[in-house]
Amino acid sequence: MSLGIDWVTEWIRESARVIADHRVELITLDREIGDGDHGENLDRGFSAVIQKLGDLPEGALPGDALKLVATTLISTVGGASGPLVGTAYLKAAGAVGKAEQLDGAAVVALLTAARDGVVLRGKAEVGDKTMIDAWTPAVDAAAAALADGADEAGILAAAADAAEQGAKATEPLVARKGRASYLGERAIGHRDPGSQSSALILRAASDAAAG
Amino acid sequence: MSLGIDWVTEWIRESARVIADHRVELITLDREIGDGDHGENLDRGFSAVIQKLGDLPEGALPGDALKLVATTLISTVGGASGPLVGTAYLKAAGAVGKAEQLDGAAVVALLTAARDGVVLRGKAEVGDKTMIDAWTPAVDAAAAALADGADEAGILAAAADAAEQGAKATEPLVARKGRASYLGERAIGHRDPGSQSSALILRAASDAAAG
Amino acid sequence: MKKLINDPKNVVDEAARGIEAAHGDLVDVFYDPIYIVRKGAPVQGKVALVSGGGSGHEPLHGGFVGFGMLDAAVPGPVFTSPTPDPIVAATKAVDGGAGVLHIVKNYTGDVLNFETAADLASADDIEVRSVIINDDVAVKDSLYTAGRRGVAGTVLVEKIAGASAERLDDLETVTRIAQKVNDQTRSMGVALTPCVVPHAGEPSFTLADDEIEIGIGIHGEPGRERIKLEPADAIVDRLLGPILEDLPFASGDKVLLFVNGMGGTPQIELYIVFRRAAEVLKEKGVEVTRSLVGNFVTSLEMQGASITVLKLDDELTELWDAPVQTAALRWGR
Amino acid sequence: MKKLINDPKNVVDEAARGIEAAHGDLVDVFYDPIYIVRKGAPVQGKVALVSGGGSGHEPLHGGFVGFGMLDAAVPGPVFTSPTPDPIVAATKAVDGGAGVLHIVKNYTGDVLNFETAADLASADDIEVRSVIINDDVAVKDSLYTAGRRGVAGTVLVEKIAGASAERLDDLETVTRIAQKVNDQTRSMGVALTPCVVPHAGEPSFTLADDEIEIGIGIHGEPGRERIKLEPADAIVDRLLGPILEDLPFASGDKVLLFVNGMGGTPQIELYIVFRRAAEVLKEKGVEVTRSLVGNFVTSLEMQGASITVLKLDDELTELWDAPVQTAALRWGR
Ligand SMILES: Nc1ncnc2c1ncn2[C@@H]1O[C@H](COP(=O)(O)OP(=O)(O)O)[C@@H](O)[C@H]1O
Ligand SMILES: Nc1ncnc2c1ncn2[C@@H]1O[C@H](COP(=O)(O)OP(=O)(O)O)[C@@H](O)[C@H]1O
Ligand SMILES: [Mg+2]
Ligand SMILES: [Mg+2]
Ligand SMILES: [Mg+2]
Ligand SMILES: [Mg+2]
Repeated sequence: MSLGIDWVTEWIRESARVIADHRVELITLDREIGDGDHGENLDRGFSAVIQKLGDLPEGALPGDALKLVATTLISTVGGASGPLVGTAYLKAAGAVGKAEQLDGAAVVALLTAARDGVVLRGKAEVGDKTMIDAWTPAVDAAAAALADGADEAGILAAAADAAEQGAKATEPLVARKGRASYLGERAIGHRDPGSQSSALILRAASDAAAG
Repeated sequence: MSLGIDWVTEWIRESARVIADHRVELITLDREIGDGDHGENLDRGFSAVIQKLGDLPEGALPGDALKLVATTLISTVGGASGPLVGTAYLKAAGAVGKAEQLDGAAVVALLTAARDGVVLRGKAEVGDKTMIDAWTPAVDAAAAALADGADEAGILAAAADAAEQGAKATEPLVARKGRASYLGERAIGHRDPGSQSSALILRAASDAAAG
Repeated sequence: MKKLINDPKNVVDEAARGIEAAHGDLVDVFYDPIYIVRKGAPVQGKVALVSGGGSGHEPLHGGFVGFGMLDAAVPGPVFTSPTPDPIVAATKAVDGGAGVLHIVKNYTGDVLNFETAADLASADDIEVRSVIINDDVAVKDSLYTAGRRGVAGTVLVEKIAGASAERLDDLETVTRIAQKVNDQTRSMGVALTPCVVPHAGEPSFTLADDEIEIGIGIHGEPGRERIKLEPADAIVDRLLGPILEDLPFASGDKVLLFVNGMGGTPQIELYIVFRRAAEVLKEKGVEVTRSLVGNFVTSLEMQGASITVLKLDDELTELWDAPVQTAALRWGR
Repeated sequence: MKKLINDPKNVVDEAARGIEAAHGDLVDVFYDPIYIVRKGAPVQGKVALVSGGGSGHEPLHGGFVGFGMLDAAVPGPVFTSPTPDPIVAATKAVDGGAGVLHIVKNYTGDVLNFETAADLASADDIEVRSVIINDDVAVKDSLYTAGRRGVAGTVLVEKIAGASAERLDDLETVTRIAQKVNDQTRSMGVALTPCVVPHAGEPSFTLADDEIEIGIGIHGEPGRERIKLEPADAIVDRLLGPILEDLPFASGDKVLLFVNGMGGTPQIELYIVFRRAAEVLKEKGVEVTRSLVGNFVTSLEMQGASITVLKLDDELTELWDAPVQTAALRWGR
């Protein structure tokens, strides 16, 4: 029961929905330790993605959809998160290549490539209080679930759970990348908005596989 | 028991004291229907007058002291009230001339000249919601008291009472002169700051004569 | 009250010292009494322009002293007309023998103090004329009030009359031109928030979180009406309506459109206002041939803006375009 | 939130239309994507300067497009870096064959988006160099952060590098000069009040009635410390201390002193700040030979100011003095 284009497009639609629903929450998180635009940025981007989704030709592959998300986010989000999240989808598209169906190993490869894309552009490490703090635990949990014999839905659920925990775990941290790094100690006690949005997007991936 | 230079200097000192004491109240009145500087303006002026009062030579006449107040207010108060109140003292000085002692008629002449000075510069009539609404009733009451045979202290007390009532009576008015005129109906319910300060100054004159 | 000041009593003096430190190439600053004169003044044979009024409207007037504009500016205390003394001193300092024009905003205090100063300067054989600026159409029924107020249009008068003086027009001509600019200029403003006079320490008026004041004066004097917040375009329409009706401006007119910030308004908003104002003028067939956008006649930190429209002709356009070199307005040199 | 806007989503577009209406003599404005280019661009054989970043800092950058300064400005959404698309479009629109310099403020978003844009433009055979502006000394321990931020010093880089390009210096020279200005510039700011991003609708941070934020960033990012309100002179000393130590500036140095308003500060306060800063520099034997005061790099309606000091030499002074003709900075023509 591998995942195909329907899963990818549902993932995208579900991402757009949850980002819109959590727009204000993400803005608030970013206002506390950043500049208050993260929810607006991603909502603008995913709204544009939804607009473009209709352009996908009949028989489009998962990689085509992921690339569409990438280029649309890069050209509409701006800020730090635009290039970072955009690159994540771009590298994810590269990882799935021309595959029509993604098995568990392909899903893990997709997530790993996405995370690596963010690191390539942003050079953040775990503990820097960035979206990487959601992505890296998610990738690790996905790989572990694959090793434990979980199916695609199980892998994505493990990733989403770990991402949520990772986002929560940014709260006590001092930031070393992005705008929040200017706050020093004062960032302590606030959740990183990018880690939170990443957790939402990964939960959307899981929900799309389960639903 | 006519009034001499001691009364004039005590009037000046008492005026400076009450203006300082009511500085915030006058600012507040002016903030409501003007630009919030009336108390500051007069306080600056009367503080300067007090500074200069020591320069008065031994044997100075009432007219000399009034002229000193006039020129000092004109050159330190600014705004609308500076030239208006300054001119009041200038004309008052002219009215008392070289007199050493002022009897009841001279006091009434002094107040009348002062009021006429304000009208000369500001062209306000009673009911325009300006300091004239304190001055004109005060002058009228002073003249009536003189006619009734009151002494100088009685004349000044009548003037002060009438000025206070006049100031209060500005509350229901629409202003036709000064900054408050821009408010139209919205000036209704607020006391004119200049009428209030005039009442304070006239009460100071009375207190100085009584004390 | 949060302000970048030391003692409220020293605000004007310390700002003058800042102006001297920053613009010592353009102006000389005198203290006690305080006034600011153009470097090298008096210019012999040139009509001198003197303006002034309460402080808190910066860059008006000190920022407009220099080549092609004012010869002297006399700042009073915040929102309070200066007394005659510094006006007389400034008038004498810049008189170059061709007479002095006083540019006075129409407020009782300014008018009375400049009047006295003009009398005193005349007594010293300086020929002084005055032009009273009253461009604010927000004041209705001006027969029953102190009359229309002088607001942002003052800058346009100072620039254009300054250019006239700079080309050595005589006092009569400079006065005529200043009067003409005033007569062809109409303004109206809006406040979103009040301002705080330093010595008062509290807002000059209060507005609810969803209220704005249409027709505000530059000292926070209330205006025509207090209404609920509206979109910028609707507000612009409310300001522009009375302006256009008043002159009236007509299809085919060429105008200078000036959107002025009250001090606390983000510049991005001034451009949104300019956009709508230009759009409306275009619809009415009025052609915007010159423009000015920015904080020129402010009310401390007040948020809001005013719109000013000046009907241009060749004479005024040429003088507007002439070189000017001041701290706040500069081109052509 | 009270603002002179229509729909928060249209703020940048509508302001761009206002800029076009007001400054059509200086710039051309393109929409979808939005960017602003110098009238008559590209100038063949001239290095082109492109800058940009989030909106809300006006007049930065659109107000600095014109002769002797920027060839193009790319405004992103409020406080959000533009995406690569408009940067690429602007870069192509102004390339006159001598290469393009990107002037980028050091924020993760700006750096990443300009980086991508530069890659894409290079792929189209346009030679692109970048200078990253990071003049803000408020950020300590920049090894453990995203690095120092680009703040008000950006204007000085744009002006001076713009003059270098205008005299037809080659890309390498223009880049060197831009880098040199950045390297010799230090800034630090203070906020008295927060700003409100239109789409957020609420203040970017909160400060108690008696609190100020020392070391504020231009997007309302917190700074070094939050302290009780102090007199202006004490605040100036807090800002100037880290600036002077950092380069370090030394007795005998000639500098440009720039006091920048954050958007909501009365200009009279900026001069009070300038006065004290000039005083302190004088005490230290540092000579202020050039100055700039005003709202140039703002944070919407934030109240506060920043101080910038640039160490001058003959090369930089000559380029600073060279003619410039933009909406917000103009002299010499
Ligand atoms: N160098 C980086 N690497 C990874 N993530 C980063 C980096 N810098 C910032 N981020 C993420 O970007 C988020 C902020 O995104 P956003 O608010 O949209 O952009 P901006 O900071 O430009 O306003 C942060 O919460 C953080 O998770
Ligand atoms: N034309 C006038 N005639 C008489 N009094 C006037 C006139 N105009 C203004 N005033 C008085 O001046 C007072 C305001 O003085 P003040 O606040 O010191 O000056 P300003 O209005 O210039 O700020 C008013 O309350 C009013 O009583
Ligand atoms: Mg952000
Ligand atoms: Mg007043
Ligand atoms: Mg006043
Ligand atoms: Mg941002």
